[in-house]
Amino acid sequence: MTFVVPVGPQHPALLEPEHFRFEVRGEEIIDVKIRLGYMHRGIERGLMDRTYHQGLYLAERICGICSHAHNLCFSQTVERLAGIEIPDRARYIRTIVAELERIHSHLLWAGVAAHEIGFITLFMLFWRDREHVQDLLEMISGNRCYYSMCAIGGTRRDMRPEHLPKIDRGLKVLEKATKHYVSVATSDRTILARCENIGVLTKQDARNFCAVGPHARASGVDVDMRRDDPYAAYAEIPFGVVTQSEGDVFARVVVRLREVLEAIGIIRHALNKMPTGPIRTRVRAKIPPNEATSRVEAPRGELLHFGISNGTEKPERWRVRPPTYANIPSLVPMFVGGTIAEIPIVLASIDPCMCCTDRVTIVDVTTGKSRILTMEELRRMAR
Amino acid sequence: MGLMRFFRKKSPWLLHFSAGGCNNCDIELVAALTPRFDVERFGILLRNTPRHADILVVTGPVSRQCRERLLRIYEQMPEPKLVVGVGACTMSNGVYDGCYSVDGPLDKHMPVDVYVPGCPPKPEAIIDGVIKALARL
Amino acid sequence: MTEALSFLLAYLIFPGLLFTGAVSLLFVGIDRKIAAHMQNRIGPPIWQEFFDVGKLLGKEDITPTSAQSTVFTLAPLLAFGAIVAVMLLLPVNSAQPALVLVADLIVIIYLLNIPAICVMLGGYSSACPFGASGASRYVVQLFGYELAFIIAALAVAVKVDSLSLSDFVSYQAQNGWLVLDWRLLPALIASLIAIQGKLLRVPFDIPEAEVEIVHGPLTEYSGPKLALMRIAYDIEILAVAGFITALFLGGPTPFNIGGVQIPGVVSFLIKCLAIVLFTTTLRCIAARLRIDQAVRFFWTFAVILAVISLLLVI
Amino acid sequence: MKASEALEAIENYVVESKILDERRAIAVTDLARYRGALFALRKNKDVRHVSTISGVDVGEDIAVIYHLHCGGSLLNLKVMVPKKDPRLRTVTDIFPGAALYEREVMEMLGVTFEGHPDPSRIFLPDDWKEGHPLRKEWKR
Repeated sequence: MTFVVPVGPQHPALLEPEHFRFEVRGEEIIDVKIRLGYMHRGIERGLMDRTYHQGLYLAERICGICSHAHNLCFSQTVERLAGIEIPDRARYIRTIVAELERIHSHLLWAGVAAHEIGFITLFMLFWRDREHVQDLLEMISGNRCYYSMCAIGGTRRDMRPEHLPKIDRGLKVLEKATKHYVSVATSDRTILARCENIGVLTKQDARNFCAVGPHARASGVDVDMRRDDPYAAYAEIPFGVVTQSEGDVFARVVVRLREVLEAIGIIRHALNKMPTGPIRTRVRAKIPPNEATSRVEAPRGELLHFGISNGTEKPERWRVRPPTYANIPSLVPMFVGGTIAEIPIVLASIDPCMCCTDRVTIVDVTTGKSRILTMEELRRMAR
Repeated sequence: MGLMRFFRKKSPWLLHFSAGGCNNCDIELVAALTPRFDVERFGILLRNTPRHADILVVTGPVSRQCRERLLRIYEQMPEPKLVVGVGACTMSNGVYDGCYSVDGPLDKHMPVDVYVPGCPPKPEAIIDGVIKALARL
Repeated sequence: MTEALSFLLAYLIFPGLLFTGAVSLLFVGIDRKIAAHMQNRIGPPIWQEFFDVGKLLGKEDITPTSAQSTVFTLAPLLAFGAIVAVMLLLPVNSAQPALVLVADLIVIIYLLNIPAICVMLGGYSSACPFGASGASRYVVQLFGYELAFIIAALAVAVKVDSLSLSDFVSYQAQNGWLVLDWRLLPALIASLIAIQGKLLRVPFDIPEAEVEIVHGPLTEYSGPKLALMRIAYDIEILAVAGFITALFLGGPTPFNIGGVQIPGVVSFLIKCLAIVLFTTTLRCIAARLRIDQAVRFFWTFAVILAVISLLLVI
Repeated sequence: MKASEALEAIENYVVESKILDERRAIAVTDLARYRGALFALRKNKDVRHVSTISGVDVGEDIAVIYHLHCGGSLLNLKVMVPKKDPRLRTVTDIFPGAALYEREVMEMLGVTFEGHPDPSRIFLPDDWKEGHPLRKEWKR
């Protein structure tokens, strides 16, 4: 007997609405159909209707988890369009906030992943320790989630000397906690049973389906925008790119947790080397005709902003390609052949961020059979 | 009836629906469950099916694709039910006002009992909003 | 006449509905509080479960239009009725249960499964894919844990040479608790694993895995029916713990503190709470297994342990 | 790989090209040769990663821009498609990962990608009937 298990739009495994239809035989998945777009707000058009300074805030609100990455990428693109260099101190502050955000995002993800495999205690502990990062970010930027640290031409706020010892203390706590979690995650038998050899994505598939970020790195694809296309202060900071060759869920856990440790190292280095000076240069509101592309390694992978200016204070065209969007096609080979019990953790393992993906688009992936889903059908299933 | 009101105030179960926002309110709502804020102190639980829920917590402006689902979930909830809108988007569409796929704000579609302003509101504010909603029972 | 009255009294008040209901809701409250503390939280007050059930009783009762409404409605009632009946058969206050049957061990094992079957029926009849999926998982899991559970109980029965719980209790009163007998230790471990599966607790909460299939069979239940299902589940926790108590921990044993005679029910409750807290600890330190892994675990590890015990005592 | 090396690989296929800096290059090709250019990159330089495909409404034409990740540099390969007859061959046979990006351009700007494995309507809300929202003439 085959029947269809709808996952979403409102579903506990998903913080955000999206809709998956898994056709299953018993517990085995034989087909998957993905319908996104529940978070579609039309942001690309919205960015074209707003000035650059207004757009900065809209771009930040593409996604709540990687807000600084969008904010950073948007301002970098505008700076490239205008052809200006930003002060050195601003570059370092951007780097520090970006890495803090990476820690926050990865710990958040680790907590969600623990929840997906039913390990509630671990979820609670991850989120408890994530609050330390939130405290640091709140101290630096004044807000827990939307930091708004980047302004076009620099940063909005400076880091004060009294912040440094607090950051140092916070990082120590985080480093200790993360090291502990790495040892827990790699030794707990129930975690291993749920994560090893699950949702395997081969290196070949990862490259063909253009996977990005930790998801690709866990499949052995050595790609990292911080190293390959340096921005902010990354060119001056030594750091390692974490890769694993297995390509299963467990490899993704390990990659993300080890990236947290790398990020802590980057922040320490940046704090030590931080130059003094101004944090912002002035940028004219009107930007001459030009086009520019900027890429940022967001916590989930390569984020791309592409802008065309036309001499006014509004962009002619703005294009955003968030990382989760690039990772969606690689979900299909990971799902088919697995079981229902694997759906949440496999889905979570790419760290999906649907509000990013849906900023303009709806995606629908079919394998072989395709079926149109009517409203009536959905209703009947939901009643 | 007094006893029933007491029970309801002591055990509000939430259903969270993200209606097209940016995720941050959702994150802050989940953060409210975790050790630092721990809403289970007040008997608040996050349930996953509308049939079990007492309070619908909506985040985000209502996107066109979400609208139907949101209404259906609202209808599936048993009476008595409350609606709490979390975040500036639910009140006024927030920063997304004017985007073509946004069909908000929330009170265009359903009666809202409490709004929690902020972009995003802090977990403390969300807890406060839920407690204030309970006073309307 | 008096017999009927005393039965009614036993069913409704002690050790039936009122007593078990109150105690089991309190136990679940304690369980939630302890779990919260293990997760570094403060957690709900220990009488939270009373609030939850009380509120659910006053909510609107929805039966989905596509559900088979008779089965959907009867399932919670049947589950509730059966599990209260189990309490009558357990030795709660003294070695003698409220209702004496010849081979009550077998009856109890049967009755303990009725709530599970009702949950399955409810899930299937709700015409919801999550309900159906949860129910089918429940069936698979039932076949997993039940074998280990029965063999473990059988090992004790062979040791005591009886099929009656009151004999178990009086045997242990004379010869010491069976948990102290090393030959039955594997059976105890096997039955503790089995009740973790029976009570749907992590790592075996697979039929209710919320992130996979919402609330499984209970997804479509609301209001009073959900409340009944919940009470039935809470009482099941107490009943299963009481069963293990009677099997291994000597059941209710009256004792003296400073000359004051403490009735057996107190020791019964303390032992039950210890077992419940053991399952609480287990559910806080593990991740959920997949259904195939869980069944494999039951059929290899747990069953082998139980069989070892059985062979040792024969 | 530097941007100049990426440009060398496709010099026979482009109309004009410009190196912006060490890691950025822009090239314009035409409808007849863009697939050749993409194939040459894939074959000679082992470029597998399409960062994205953007569509831009530039008045008479629609510019379809392939953002290609060539080692450390980014090449923007531009093809002009006339708005009157907006049709292109798909590149999903060369880059399987481009499938979603092509569908997005299809919906947002009304460019048809011929030979696409699943060109069905995928975009926007279910009840959307208002056309292609990223075209210049589109009004709310």
